[in-house]
Formats: sequence, C-alpha cells, structure tokens
Amino acid sequence: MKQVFGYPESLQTRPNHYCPGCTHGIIHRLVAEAIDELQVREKAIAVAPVGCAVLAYNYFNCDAQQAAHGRAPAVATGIKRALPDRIVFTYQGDGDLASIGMAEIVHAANRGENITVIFVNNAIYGMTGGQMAPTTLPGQKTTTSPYGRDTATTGYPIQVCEMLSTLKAPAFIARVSVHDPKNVLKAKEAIKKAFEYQVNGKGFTLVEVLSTCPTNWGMTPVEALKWLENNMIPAFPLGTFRSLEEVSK
Amino acid sequence: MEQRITIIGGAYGSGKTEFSMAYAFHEAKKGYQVGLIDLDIVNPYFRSRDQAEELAGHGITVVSTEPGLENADIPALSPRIYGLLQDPFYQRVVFDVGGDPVGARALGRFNPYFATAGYQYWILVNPYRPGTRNVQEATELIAKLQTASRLRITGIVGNINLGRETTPEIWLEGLVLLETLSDTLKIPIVYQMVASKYAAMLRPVIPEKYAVFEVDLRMRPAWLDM
Amino acid sequence: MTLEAIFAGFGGQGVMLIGQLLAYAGMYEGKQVSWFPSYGPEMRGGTANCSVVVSDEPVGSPVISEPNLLVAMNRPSLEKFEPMVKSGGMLFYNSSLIHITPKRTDIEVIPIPANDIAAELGNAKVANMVVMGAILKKTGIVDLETVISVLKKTMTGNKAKLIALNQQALEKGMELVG
Amino acid sequence: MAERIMMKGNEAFAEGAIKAGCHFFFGYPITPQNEIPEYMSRRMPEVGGTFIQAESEVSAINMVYGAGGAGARAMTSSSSPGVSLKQEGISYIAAAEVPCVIVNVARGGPGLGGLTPSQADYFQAVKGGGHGDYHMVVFAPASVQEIIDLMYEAFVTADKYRTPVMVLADGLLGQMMEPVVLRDWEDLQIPEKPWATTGMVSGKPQSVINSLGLAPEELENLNLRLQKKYRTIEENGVRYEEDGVEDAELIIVAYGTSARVSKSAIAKARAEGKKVGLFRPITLWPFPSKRLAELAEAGKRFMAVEMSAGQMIEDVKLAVNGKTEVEFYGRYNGAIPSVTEVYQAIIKSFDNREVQK
Amino acid sequence: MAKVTFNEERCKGCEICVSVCPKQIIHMADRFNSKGYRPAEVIEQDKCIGCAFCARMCPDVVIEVYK
Repeated sequence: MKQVFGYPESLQTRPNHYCPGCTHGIIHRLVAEAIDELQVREKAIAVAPVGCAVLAYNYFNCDAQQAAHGRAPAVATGIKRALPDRIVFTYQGDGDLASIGMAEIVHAANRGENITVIFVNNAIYGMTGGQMAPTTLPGQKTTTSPYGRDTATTGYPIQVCEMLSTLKAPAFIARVSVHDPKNVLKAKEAIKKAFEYQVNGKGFTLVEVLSTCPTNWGMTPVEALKWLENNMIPAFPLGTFRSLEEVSK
Repeated sequence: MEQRITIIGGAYGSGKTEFSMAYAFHEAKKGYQVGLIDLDIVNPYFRSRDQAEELAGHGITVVSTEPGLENADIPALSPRIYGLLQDPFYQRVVFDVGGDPVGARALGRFNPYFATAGYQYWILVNPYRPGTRNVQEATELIAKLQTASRLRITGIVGNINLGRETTPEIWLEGLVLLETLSDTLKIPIVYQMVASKYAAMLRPVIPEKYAVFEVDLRMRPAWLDM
Repeated sequence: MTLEAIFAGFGGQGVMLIGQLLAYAGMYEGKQVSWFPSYGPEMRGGTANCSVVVSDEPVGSPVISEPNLLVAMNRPSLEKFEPMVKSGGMLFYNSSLIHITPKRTDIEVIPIPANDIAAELGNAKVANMVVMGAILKKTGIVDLETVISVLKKTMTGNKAKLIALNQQALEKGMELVG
Repeated sequence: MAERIMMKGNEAFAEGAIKAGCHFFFGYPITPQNEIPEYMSRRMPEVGGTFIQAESEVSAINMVYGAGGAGARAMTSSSSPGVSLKQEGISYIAAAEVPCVIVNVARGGPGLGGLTPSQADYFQAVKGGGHGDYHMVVFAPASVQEIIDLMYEAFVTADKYRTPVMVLADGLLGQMMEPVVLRDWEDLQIPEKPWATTGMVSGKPQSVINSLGLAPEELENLNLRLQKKYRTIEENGVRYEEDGVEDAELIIVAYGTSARVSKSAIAKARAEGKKVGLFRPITLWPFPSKRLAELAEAGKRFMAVEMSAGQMIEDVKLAVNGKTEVEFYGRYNGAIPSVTEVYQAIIKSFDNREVQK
Repeated sequence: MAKVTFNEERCKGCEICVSVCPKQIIHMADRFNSKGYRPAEVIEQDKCIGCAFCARMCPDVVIEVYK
C-alpha cells in the first residue's frame, strides 16, 4: 500500500493552537502542500499577521516574519524586493487585510508585487473575541454589532476579490472555500496556482479562502461548515476573478 | 441542583468568575471530581485560569486556553474541554462563561452536549451593576443570553453588593429587585452569594429561605480595597 | 573675508540661481561656502530668497541675520531686507522694477537697472546675471573666470548656447559699476 | 584630495546612504525631505537598488522592516508628522532587532505644523517614540558633510547592534547646500546576518523575525536583552564635539542647526572677551551625559539652545544633576534662532551673573 | 483496498471527519486519548474506499490515507 495522503513537509509537526474544528488548520495544510509540491520550501518566507494566525511562524516550516496589524503586504514587499528569488507569502485574516491593512493590500496588488497572499475570510474578528469585521454579513450579530450588522450605518461586507480585480496589475485572484472535500480540493488548486505564478514571476496573486469560526459563531464545527456554505458563499461568490492565462486567451 | 453540568453566566463584573471558582471548590469539598472550564474569550483580565494552580491544588481540573497561550490574546479553545464534557470521571463540570451574550455565544459550539446530558445555567445578578439595575434591563439580558447560547437559564445567583460600601440596608434594597425579577421570569433564586468579609454583617438580614453562598474573593487583589 | 549675502526677489527672477552660482564659484576657489534657501509658504507665494556664505573660515550659521550684502530684485524684497543689512554693507537693487529709493545711509546702495540692460541684450531672463556681474566687480569675492566655468559645467545640452549671453550680461553688470 | 561637490542636505542623506551600501529605500512624500525620495528614485536604479514610493509612511516603515529582516541595508525618510506614523513600525523593528535607518528631516509641529525647520521631535526620537521600552540610536548631523559621514555610521551601528538608527536633522539642514567630499568607504562590508529570513536554504535552521512575547518571562527576557544592549551602546556609542569648553564659564549645548547658529554667536561673544564654549552632542541617544557631568563638576554653567520649547535641556539637566545652572534659549514656532538672538542671550547670561555677584 | 490511520494524539475531537465520510465509518471513540477526550477513529477499516475526504477536511492533519 502506498501513502496517498500524509503530513506535508512544509508544516511543522507541532500541533496548532486553533480551536477544535477551526478551518485555519485546513488552509495551513493546503499552503504547505502547495509549497511542497512546487519544491520551494527552502526558498519560502512567510509573513504572519496579527490575528488568530499570529503564530503562523510556529506552524510553517520555513523562515518567517511577524508583521504589525495589516502591514503584512508591506513587509512582504520589503522581503521580496530584497530577495527576489525567494517565495514570499502573507497569511492574513479579514480584519488584518480588509480593514486596517486595506491600503497595504491594495497597493501591493496595484504594484504587482510578485508575492502570494492567502486571505482567510471568516466574517468576524476571531482573535479579539468576535467583533464585527469588514466582511461581516448584513444582519450578522457580533460583539460590536449586537443588533446585527446594520448596512445603513456600517456598510456592506467588502468583497476583496472583486475590488482588487478592478486593478490592472494583479496576475491571479480567486475566491475558494473549505466547507467540503470538493471545495478543499479546489482551494488547493487555486493556492498552488497562485504560488506557481509567483515562482514564474508573474506578479501579484491572492487567494481568498472562506473559513469558519465555530467559537465566535457559536456553532459546532460541522454546523459552522454548513453556515459558511449557506450564508457566506452567497455573499462572497466563489470563482477565479483574475488569471493571466485567461487574459492572454 | 444535582445536574452534572453547571454554566455560570451574567453581565460583565457580576461576579461570574468568583462564583464559578467558589462553586467548583464547594463541589470539590463534597467529594466530587470537578472540572472548571474558563470559556472567557472576551476579557483577558480577572480570569480563572490565573488561579488555575490553586484550583489544581484542590483537585479541580481547570481547562482554558491551550498551555502556553494563557497570555496571548487569542481565544483558542482547548480540545480538552471536550474531555471534561465527555469523561464521566468528572462528576461536576462548571463553565465560567465570559462577558455578556457575546461570551455566551461560545457555548453554542458545545450545544449537542448540553442537549443530551442536561445542564443548569445560572446567571449572577448584582442589582447595583449596569445592565441589571431594573427588571426590564435584567429581562433583556436574560433573553439575549438565552438566544446567544441557545440554552435556557435555570437559576439566578444573587450577588447584591456595592463593594466596600455594602450595608445591610443596601443589601435589602437590592433584594427587592432580585425577587421581582425571579417572580416575573419564573426563574428561582438558587443562592445568595456573599463575600466572606461581609457575611457577619449581612447574614442577620438575609431571609432564611435563601441558601447563602459565602465566597472568599480570590480575583480581586487585596490592595484594590485598601 | 566673509561674505554673508541674501538674494531676494520674485520667483522666476533667478535669485536662487545666482546665489547658487556664487556658492559654487566660491567652492571651486577653495573657500568655505553654504547656500540656504528660504522655503515654505512664501516659496509658493511668489517671493523667494536664499542666504549665501562665502568665507575663508568654516561657516557657522548658514542662516544670516545681518547680511553684509543684499540683492533685492523687487520692491517687497527691498522693504523686507533693507533694515537687516549690516552697517557698512552693500545693497544692490533692481532699479528697473523698484521705483523707491533705499533709506539707509550707512551702507553702500547700488542701483542696477537690471531688467533694462537684460532687455537690451535681448533676453529679460539674464537680469539676474547683470546684478551678479556688478557684485563680482564690487566685491571681488570670486573671479569672473570661475563663474564662467561654473556656468559651463551646469549649462549643458540645449542650454549651452545661452552661456555666451550670460557672459555678456555678467560683463555688462561689471561695466556698470566699474 | 577627492573632488568637492555642492550638495543639498537631503541629497546627502540619500547619497550618503547609497555610499554606505543601502540599496533599499522606501518612502512617502512630505516636505521638507522630498529631495530624498526624488534623489533615490533616480539613483537606486543606477546602483541596482530598489526605490518604492509607498502608499503611506506606515507602509514604508514596514517595507523597511521586511527588507531589513531579509538581511538588506534598508532605510526610509520622512518629516515629523510622517515619522509619527512610522512609530508603530519602529517599535516592532526595535523589538524584533532588525537593523535599519530612519531619517527625520523635522519640521514645525505639533499637528500638521509648518514646513519650517524645527527640533521639536527630540523627545520622540530619543525617548523611544512608539510603544514599549526601547531606544533608537539617534545621530544629529550639523553639516552636509556630516550628514554623509553619519549615514555611514548609522548603517554600521544598525548592523552592529541590530537596532533601528535615526538620523535626526531639521528642514534647514535638509534644504541647505554645502560642499562635500564623497568618499568610498574602504571598510564597506555588510556583515553576515545568519538571523535574517533568507530562506532555509541548504539546511539553515528556521529564522523568525518576531516581536511577540506571549509568556511574561519571555517578554521580560527580550526586554532585559534589549536593555543590556542599550547599556552597551551607552558605553561605546556616545559621540560629541566640543569647542572652547576648557576655559569656558558658560557652555552652549546645542545640536544640528542650532549648534551652527550658536557657533557664530559664540565667536561674536568670544571676540568681546566672554568665555563661552560649545558642546555639541552628535549622538542624542545615547546622550553624552558623562562628559556633561564632568564639565558640571568643573563648575561650568550651561545654556541649551534649541529650536523647540526645550526638550534636550531635560537631558542636559539630568546630566548636570543640579550641580550648576542650566539656562535655555529657544525658538519654537518653526523659526530658526538668529545669531544675534543667541549672542544676546549669551550676553544677558553674563550680565545677570555680574548683577548676582 | 484502502486504509486510513489516525494520529489520535493530534486529534481535537471536532468531528468534521465524521460528518464527511461517505461510508460513515468514522466515529468518536468510546475511549479517551492521553489528553482526556474522545478522538475520532475508524471501526470498519475494510469499508474504507480511500477517498481521503476525512483527511482533506481535518484541520489538524491527523489522518493519513493509504491505497
């Protein structure tokens, strides 16, 4: 018998700290698998955000820099410019990327920085205890939208992929989900493609991964996957928003 | 009061954590194996995990954040919470649920356990704290807690006090609200929590029908009351 | 000797440029020099000035509160800086544009019809060079040849053809006070 | 002798950095330092370096953090309000022990302030500036030539101690031109940086650039290590210039532009027989406290001359420790004190002394 | 012929694998792992088709799949 599914080399063996059933763990693994398959682990440099993934440097088996809240794309820019042949990626949550770090992500994308951004969207601030995120759904209750997000005063969930796709420079932008095995496979393909683009020097790549937060959503992990499918996907349609190959076709 | 699972909730600063710890000690003294779960994912200060060592000394198993992350502002829940819920070795499991309806939401992820095993869900009410200063406020809070947790509140623990300004008169005044609340919502008052240092002063005025629960305040540094 | 000069005028009159020219020339002659522009709101408001120190000693303050040489290319500059000039100092003013007479009697006042002479030469832009020529002659702080060599270094490409005109203007200015 | 060329202070910051082996510049426009990014945008491509006009000062400092963490000599420059924005990043950089250089060509404040020169960022520069217990080494040049030389020192110091280094000047120094000699540094070599995040190539162990200290002991250890490093820098890194302090009764303490102005004022007062000297700190942190204490011990009086409401004077007073008098003369509305004003302040100080006697 | 192995010390008991197994052969064990809670396990190994759904969905890389 041959092993068809095992532990990726680019993931350290230490167990992660995420709550049971949190899909951060799946996304970590997909990133590690992509790095393994492209054989770039020794060249990889991760940039960890502020957010639940602040300890990402403890999990990825590669060099890493921990960035201030929202600044990961700027830090990644600095690293990549200093070491253009290395594979540099950020791993950011929705508060980090789409709120405090909106300027950084837009401009890194607009410069076409040859980096890969893994954007984990779970519609809530997990780290600080479940406050409203820029991606919180209309009507969704959080600790800072106790009556449900009111679009009249707090606006609508920011659709990062759609927004960044209005820029000319990005090479690859896709939104995927990890709520079931089929979608996990698709997510893996997108993440791998993004890294592949970087390896080939194609420019800025971003994969938004819809993710769960069972603890702050107040659901069992399995309920949370269902909630993601039923509520988040309609608000954040899955798909590839930008791909250079499609452009050249 | 013979439920295996006891959930302690209430508004910020209502005395949840003090009561949770005291209740855990109380049950441990009865000879039960007690597990105490710190589910306070909201407020990193005054949390029972800080007292974990002392509790452990009394044979109480405390589970909160993963070891090493106690001081991280990451609300990473330990899988060992499942252990306390699942393992019949623990005859009493006490949940200390952090701040308000928001904190109560984290209970949702354990919902199937409560649904099958049963539970008692008590809230601490101090009529001198914002959020529970009148029947209407307190009623709203209870409704929100129930919605967020998807659970029913089964008991009220009175914690009538104004800190070091507490007097028997103040206590009795607070009791009026507490009783009205209990009558209106048809939720029984299960305990009257009293800080040990005020017990001698207050006991004479506390009606006999109430079970008095004396608590040595652990969370509050002594210098705060100097 | 230490020359502490303020060059002032409208933006576009080339006062910054002749200040720099003097500083460069001083440097090439091995002197200690500094050039400091005024900047800030007034830079955009249309008037400009710079301070130039040329000295045999190391330059202390590059900011000059008592210049021993003032170049005023327009009236506001004259009115602003005239009172600051050190007793015994020199004041060059552009009499083509300034129709009042400086009040000071304890300094040497030298009117230069800079714009009129520049117009005669066929290019109003070299009014600043006419004044510069006068300064060279009057102070002897640097040699004309040094100034010309700075011009040759800085005016290259398309601008090279303007060197002769600038030289003419410098010489006219020298003649004027000669 | 190498050729002398005329350079603006701002150009000197830029060229000085390039001569010091800095090939990474990240900045954002703000007056009065715009010539630095402008110069860098021209020069970096010529030397094979990187120039990025970042989307904000915040972003620029974080790019520096990234490039510095990856082992490069990197810098940013800004002016007062922009430097305030960089403080978050500087705190991270100090904690993560990433070497880099930050230039502040200061302008008047607080708030948006004005464009005119100021020394009111002294506290921000020497006391940390951002959150947490940290210091930057702060160099204060007083001439365009010194800007060139100190930019080299700044990068060497940053690498040596793995610390952010600030070069603090004011708008006047940025805007003025003086002749400079551009040297190629003979000993220019960027040290090995095994801690840098350059990838785990050929079995190199994992490098993590990080400022998060979860356990209180871990965080305290980081702080103890930083404090130990700061004591070493205080021991070895102090720089200052003295002129005529030996026979002086009154010593003017001033840095940067105000030192230049004071120098002229002192010359004028000396010509009239007043025994005045100049003490010019070149490093503002570490501050030359020891030397000032010695001079105070010898009975000298002091006068701090600053383009602020009096910030450095606090460090002077700490050093003097009540042994003698410390007077102050300052202009702080974005104005530069004139030679005459400082001269008059000196004369007044001597006159008051006479009256007291 | 396929086989899945569970590294039960890594398992956090989230039950996601249980929910996605098309053959419904993954259960939460009756016993406790060393950390005191019930890990996921497979009881009818022979029914495993090696689809790796469980492994793909596991956030903690508990599961290895052999074919």
